Amino acid sequence: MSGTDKNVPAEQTPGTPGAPGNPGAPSIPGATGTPGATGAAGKPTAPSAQGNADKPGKPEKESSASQVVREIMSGSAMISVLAVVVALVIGGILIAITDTRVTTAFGYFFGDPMATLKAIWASISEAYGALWRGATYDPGARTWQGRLGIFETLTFATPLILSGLSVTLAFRVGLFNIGAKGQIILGATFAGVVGFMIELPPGIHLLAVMVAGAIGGALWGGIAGFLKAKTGAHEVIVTIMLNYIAVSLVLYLLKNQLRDPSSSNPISPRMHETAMFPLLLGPNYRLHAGLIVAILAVIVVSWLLNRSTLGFEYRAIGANPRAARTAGMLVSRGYITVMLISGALAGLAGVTQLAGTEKILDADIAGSIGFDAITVALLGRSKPWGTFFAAILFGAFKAGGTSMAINANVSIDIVAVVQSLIVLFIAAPPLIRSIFRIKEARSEGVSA
Amino acid sequence: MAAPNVRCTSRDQYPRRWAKTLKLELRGITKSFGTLVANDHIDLVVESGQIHSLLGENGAGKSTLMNVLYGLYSPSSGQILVDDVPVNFSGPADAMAAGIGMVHQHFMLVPVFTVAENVALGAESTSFGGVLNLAETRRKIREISTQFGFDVDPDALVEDLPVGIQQRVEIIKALVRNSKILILDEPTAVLTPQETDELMDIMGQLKAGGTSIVFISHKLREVKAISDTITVIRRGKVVGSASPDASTTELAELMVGRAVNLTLNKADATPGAETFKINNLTVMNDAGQRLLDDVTLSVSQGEILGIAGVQGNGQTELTEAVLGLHKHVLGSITLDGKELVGKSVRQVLDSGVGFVPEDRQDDGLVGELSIAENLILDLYKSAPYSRAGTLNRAAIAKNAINKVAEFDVRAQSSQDAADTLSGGNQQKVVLARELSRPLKLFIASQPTRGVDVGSIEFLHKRIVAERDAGTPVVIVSTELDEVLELADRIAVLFAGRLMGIVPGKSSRALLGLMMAGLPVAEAQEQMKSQSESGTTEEGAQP
Amino acid sequence: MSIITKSETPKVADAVAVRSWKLPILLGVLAVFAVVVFVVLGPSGTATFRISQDTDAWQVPNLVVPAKAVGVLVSIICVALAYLAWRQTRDAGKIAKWVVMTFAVVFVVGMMVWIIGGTTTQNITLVGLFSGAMLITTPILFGSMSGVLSERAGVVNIAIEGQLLAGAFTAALVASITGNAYVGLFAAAVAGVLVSVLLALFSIKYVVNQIIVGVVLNVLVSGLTGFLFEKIMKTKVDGLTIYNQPAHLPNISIPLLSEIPIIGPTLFRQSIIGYFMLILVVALWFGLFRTRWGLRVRAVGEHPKAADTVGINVNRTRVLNVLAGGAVAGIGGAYFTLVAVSSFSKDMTGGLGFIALAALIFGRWNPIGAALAALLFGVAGNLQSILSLAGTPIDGQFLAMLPYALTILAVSGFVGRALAPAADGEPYIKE
Amino acid sequence: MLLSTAKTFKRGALVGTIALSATALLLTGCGEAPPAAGESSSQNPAAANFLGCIVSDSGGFDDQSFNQSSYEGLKSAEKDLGIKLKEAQSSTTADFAPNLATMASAGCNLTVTVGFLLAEATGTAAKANPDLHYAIIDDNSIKADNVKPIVYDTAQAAFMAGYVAASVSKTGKVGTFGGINIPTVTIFMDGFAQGVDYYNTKQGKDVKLLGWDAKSQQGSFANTFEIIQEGTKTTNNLIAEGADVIMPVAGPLGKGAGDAILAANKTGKDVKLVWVDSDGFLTAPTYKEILLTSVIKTMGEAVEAVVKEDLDGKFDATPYIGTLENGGVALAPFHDLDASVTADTKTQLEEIKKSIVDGSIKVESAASPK
Repeated sequence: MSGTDKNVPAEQTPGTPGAPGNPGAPSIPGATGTPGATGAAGKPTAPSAQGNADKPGKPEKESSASQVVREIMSGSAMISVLAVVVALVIGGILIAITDTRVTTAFGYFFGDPMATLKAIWASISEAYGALWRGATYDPGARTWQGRLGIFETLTFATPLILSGLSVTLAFRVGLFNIGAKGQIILGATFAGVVGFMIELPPGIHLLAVMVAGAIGGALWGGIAGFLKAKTGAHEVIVTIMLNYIAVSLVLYLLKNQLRDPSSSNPISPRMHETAMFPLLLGPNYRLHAGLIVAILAVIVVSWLLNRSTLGFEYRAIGANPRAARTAGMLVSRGYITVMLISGALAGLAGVTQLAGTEKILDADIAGSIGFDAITVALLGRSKPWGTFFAAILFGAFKAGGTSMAINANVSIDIVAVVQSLIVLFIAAPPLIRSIFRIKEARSEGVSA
Repeated sequence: MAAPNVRCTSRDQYPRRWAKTLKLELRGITKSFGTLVANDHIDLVVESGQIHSLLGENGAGKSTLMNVLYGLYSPSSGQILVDDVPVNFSGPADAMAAGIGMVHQHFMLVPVFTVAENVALGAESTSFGGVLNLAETRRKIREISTQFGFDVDPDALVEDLPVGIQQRVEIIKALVRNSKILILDEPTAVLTPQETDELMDIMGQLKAGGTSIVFISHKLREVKAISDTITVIRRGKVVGSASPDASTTELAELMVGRAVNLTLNKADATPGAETFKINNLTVMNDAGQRLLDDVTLSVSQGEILGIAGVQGNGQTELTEAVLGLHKHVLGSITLDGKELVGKSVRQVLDSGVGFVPEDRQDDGLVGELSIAENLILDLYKSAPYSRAGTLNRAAIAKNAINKVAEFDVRAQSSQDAADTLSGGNQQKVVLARELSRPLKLFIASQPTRGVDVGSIEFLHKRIVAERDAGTPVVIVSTELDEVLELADRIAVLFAGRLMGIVPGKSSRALLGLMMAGLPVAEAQEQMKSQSESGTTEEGAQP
Repeated sequence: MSIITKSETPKVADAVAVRSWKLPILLGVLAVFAVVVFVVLGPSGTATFRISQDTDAWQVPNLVVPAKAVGVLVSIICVALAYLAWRQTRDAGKIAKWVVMTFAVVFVVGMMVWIIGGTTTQNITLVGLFSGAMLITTPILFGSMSGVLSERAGVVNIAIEGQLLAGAFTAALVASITGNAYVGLFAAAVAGVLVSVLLALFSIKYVVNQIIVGVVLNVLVSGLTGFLFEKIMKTKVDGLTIYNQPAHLPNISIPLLSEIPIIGPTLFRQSIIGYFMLILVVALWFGLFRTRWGLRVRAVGEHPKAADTVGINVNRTRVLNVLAGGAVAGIGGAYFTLVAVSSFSKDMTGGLGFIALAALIFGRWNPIGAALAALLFGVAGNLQSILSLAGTPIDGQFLAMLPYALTILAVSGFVGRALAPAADGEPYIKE
Repeated sequence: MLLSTAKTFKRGALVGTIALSATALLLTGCGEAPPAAGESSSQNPAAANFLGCIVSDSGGFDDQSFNQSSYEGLKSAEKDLGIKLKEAQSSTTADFAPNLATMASAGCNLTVTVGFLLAEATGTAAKANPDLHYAIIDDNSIKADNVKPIVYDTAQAAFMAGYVAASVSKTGKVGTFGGINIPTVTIFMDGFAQGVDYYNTKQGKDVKLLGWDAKSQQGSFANTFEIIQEGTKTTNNLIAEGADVIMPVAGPLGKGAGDAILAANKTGKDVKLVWVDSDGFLTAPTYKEILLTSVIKTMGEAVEAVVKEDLDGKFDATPYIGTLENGGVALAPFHDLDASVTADTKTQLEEIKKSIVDGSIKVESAASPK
């Protein structure tokens, strides 16, 4: 919402705090999604009708080289990179000041100041070094799997891509899908039922598992979409509540109908081999064909949003549901279908977890993917390919974070800190600009 | 939590409300937003106890100027003087403390608050510990109501009050705050002619009591009727001042900046078959209240039916019901004999209805989408713009180029977002879209609201051209002038009921009475008796 | 004036033609449920409600009711009320409030008797139910008051969970270091405020979507407390985790009041946080609806522009309210580590912040309503635990779903329409 | 508390991070640099190359339960044997496999995995790395040459705890609750229930057990091992129902139970706590005054033993089953509450232990390791 037209005095128009200077630049995530604009109140404080006439055209463009440089510097890509940098720096500070070597060395700071600096350097470089090696390539690792962490990165990224797309798609229709977690759980549960309770020939089985997972997720997402469309129930609240209900539901099922009969533990039997994604790089790596599904999903969602009439409806509904309704679009149907598709994508993320890496269903199948999906979608600026790369970055954080936790003894929680900081900074370009003293490409009336 | 910069009007000043008058002066006020200069070195003097009108087109910068004066915007440069003393307003609180009050065009009332709460807000009487003492506020409201003959219940919820009363509440708000300079921003936009006259009366009383008034309007007739001085603003600059005796044409030219043709040249209608019929139409909201009550009318091919009425008397519901936007609809709406009630919006549009919604920003355009995309907003499913669920970008772009040229939409590129356009150009985009296919019915609500005069002429011509092409046209406007200008017949709605349908050349006074709730027969009766007794009201001249 | 005053408002009409069948259908379904479950599947024997604890000075005898008979009675009343609701909808277009209220109360009584009658022990301590519920209710309630404060001023607060968690962590850390629980309590409030500072900075200054900021802040606080927990709190000195052994806030019994059956042990044998909570609810209600401050806050949340034009600084009001909300939620977080248990653990708020959000909505942004909703959710949560002790055939997971399902019903309009402040979530930007 | 704080200030280790006070920083900053010291020499050169690793389940190493005990076992192996150590905490199921993979690539000679939830991941990792050794706590499902299962017949010790609990109960009600209804939890509750029954039969009493029905295998569960206050809540309810000896089998929630009992005893009750997994008197000294006894699983010792065997080249994959007989499970001493247990009861407990060891008392739980 951050700065789209509606709440800004009309005269202010070109470039608002949320929309970075670059004319073609995507507005920030919230701006594209405008969940709030369609939310509780739904009535933007309309600027005076009179004021609108004042809206000017765009100012003329400079053509000097410095202008180009400034545009790049203030563009969204640069903001993203700088946001990552700032977040990593803050993470590094946290790592350093909680490292006993640093605090010990600081104990005699005036006796040997270099020792403190050395300790800080050692602490941060060890941590981030382990992070980097874990996420990409570690020549010192004993196993092949450890050596090429990049494939672990992709493995972690797979469900993040799918669930990130789920959030992204809903965003574009103005819905804030916080329910990826529940949809992943339901998707995995449905997939599990087909995957370990039914026997089917290879190929067909996996396909059936995927379809079942998509249906499970779609069902859970659809509830939120249906309630939003028919009763106006705010999807944020409904999806949060559905997350909790999903956890309880799957726990109940795992204790009863879905429990592995040979065990008294609340976990399911193992998936049949025919129901699982083939490993892409042999048994040494966990990377599985789910990644291909995820990439296909990116392509499909990208087409859907940008090239299809359905996507056109979605974008129109997301930006201005009332105008969409007046233009003959069925807004409520849009809400329902988008939540079905969004849920199905999250459900597929559940499938890649279950049939790709975990093989056994338990109540924890969604892990932190559900919430990571939101940050991934935000970092990806609600664009399919943006989401794809954001998911890979977060996959790298995850893969590297494991290595950092074990090899540098830095709690993986720091990754959550860094990730959330990245999203905060990206959402507030003026903050990053002020940190780096970047001037905006175009003069504009910002300041609130 | 009390914001420290709020200075509540102290009670001992209150009796002296009329004791003193204030003079207001603006020197070289400039206000720019980024590259846009909304106000350019504006000088203005409002003598104490005078009504000073600020005349200008929509978007000329009048509201911006008044927001500067009221402390809502801080000027980029220039100075404000109250009684020759320079003042510096950091917020409305300062302006109020200096004795300036404002009645905004869009009322600044909290709908879920009572009248008393709204009046108290920001200038609360409190007892110990910040506990509200609304009794004191109620007393003040009653006092002012008595003085001016307002009938305002301090305990009514504002959202339940008609707009006319809400405006009174706004005036009370300003008076309670001891305002000696009152800014009225387009106050007549929501009033019937009779209510407008009453407002003029009140303004007269206030002036007599010593209050200076800044009256902002683009309606020449009103400005001429009430002002002591008139200042005309165009494109952010003062272009001249005039006395109330100046002719309407002079003022109009000053305001628009060129010779304008105030009357539309249109041929008389040649109505054909009555293809669009509304029978006993009733529209209800979810709570079961009748927003439109048993309305029956019909429109012929090649005819413009104007629908007049004060805002909020069922016009919106009427047009939206035709489009299929309302859930609870009784009665029938037929087009070429086909029933429209119960059809989806898509089906209604597909049956040949062109629709221009009342609020183009909320309902007519998707601001974030490009102009090209907005030009196919309700055509995207039909050839050539899409095939098999896939958009045809080339066709969309080509259409945009054609339409932008045809309707003279001033944009850098048709790929720009629609909300980068000015109001007039946005309206052109909506009309270009709706008029670009074969129509069996054309409905336009407030087709020229917020549009500059140049564009108004153009848009009016397009609408008449559509009529002349044989399409039944329905125009809804709260601007009586516009209805009088365009319509071949005029229907008047009040409180959701049809007061009657009269010829397009009917008198303003008759329409005013109907807009105030008199059925056509009674209104004509009253007109007759008034002309007999010779007390023709000021607003009665057409 | 004459014309205006004599004119009718457009909103005159009768309400016959538009009816919502949502409620009658819901009541009908519940009535059928009552017949099937309470009567057909109803337990035989009795259900015992114990009102006093054995340590209470003033003993009230137990309430013993025949389960089947109550089931039959409840079903009859429910069916009758559902029929009445149907008729009222048909004839008048809406249902009298008392019908729904009575239905709800009777149904809940029937449900309780049915559940208790169905357990192996067939009895339940009401005082245990309510006083135990406070353990859950207290943090929910503080969280929802934080929500009331910020959302009434127009800032959506999804970060309640983060505020609670920050409060819990800081209280534990500071109370451990200083050895003084009250210092810990103060520090918790500060921690909550710090989360709010971020919320205010990003959502008000940088106008980032408020929901996004809230969601991200929750992740941030969870990560930060988790990280610091690993790095600092787990440090052992002489075998003791000295940074995670907070001093405790003592319980203070109020003489006489604490002896009132059920209410006494529930409300008047609490720590200072509990008493602060009681005061807070009343004070917030009074403040919002009876004082200048409240009038202004509500105006800012409903129509910020209107507030601005009468000289109220909208964004400052919002910032201050969000900060105050943070302090309140921080104190609520301190309850975890200074009262409920004696140490911090990762993510120990366990989603209660989100339930607080639900309570806020369920209670319609009204402090009293939100407090009652918090109590309801607390009781539902504790009921699950008590029933599993009493040996109920109902799976605990279904009881665990109850608050969430209720919330969904509430926001869907089945349980009355929840109307947020009109400008909730809308940033206010002025030039 | 203030004293210990002062001590830490001197230590200077964490001060900078916590206090963040400029003065404190300045003061500590004036210390002297330590002489550059070499690596501390290890006792055993082979051990110095031995990498012992541990992966927790979602409970974390501070769960005051099996994760913690196992972790401490490995810690003491580090101290006593001079091996090197790597640790990884899992916060979700999805962390197991990557954590194990990272351990393997770091070259862990022996990786201890804690909890049955890790069985799948441990099995996979063991198969992928046949040259590395694994030990898994509380799971006996993996059959592989390089995986040593470590399981406990906890019901035996819990039986004794049930007996003694019943004997000290004044209200005639004792209680228990679990974290989640899983075998490693219910095995405690089964044994406890049978101990209470045995007491009733032997002594002709009617002590009731709240929170667990061994027949239906249903009972009171907090449905979490993480949210401590759920333990407080459940314990409050048990106390309200009249239980005066309570055994929480829920890891960290035991702390919540202890807090609830301390609070209840302040209002005049006399409730006692039975700790599980480790001797609570040592691991949770806060609750000394209410701690009746503990049902001990000697995981720390077992882990250290496995490390030692492996270090000595004697690793074998035969499951280790801890019993009363081999001391793998035990009832802890009564410590401060020794006086509350009669001498008779103590004698009877000795007899019970013998009978269980020689098989004349059969303690049966569906969850007992086979």
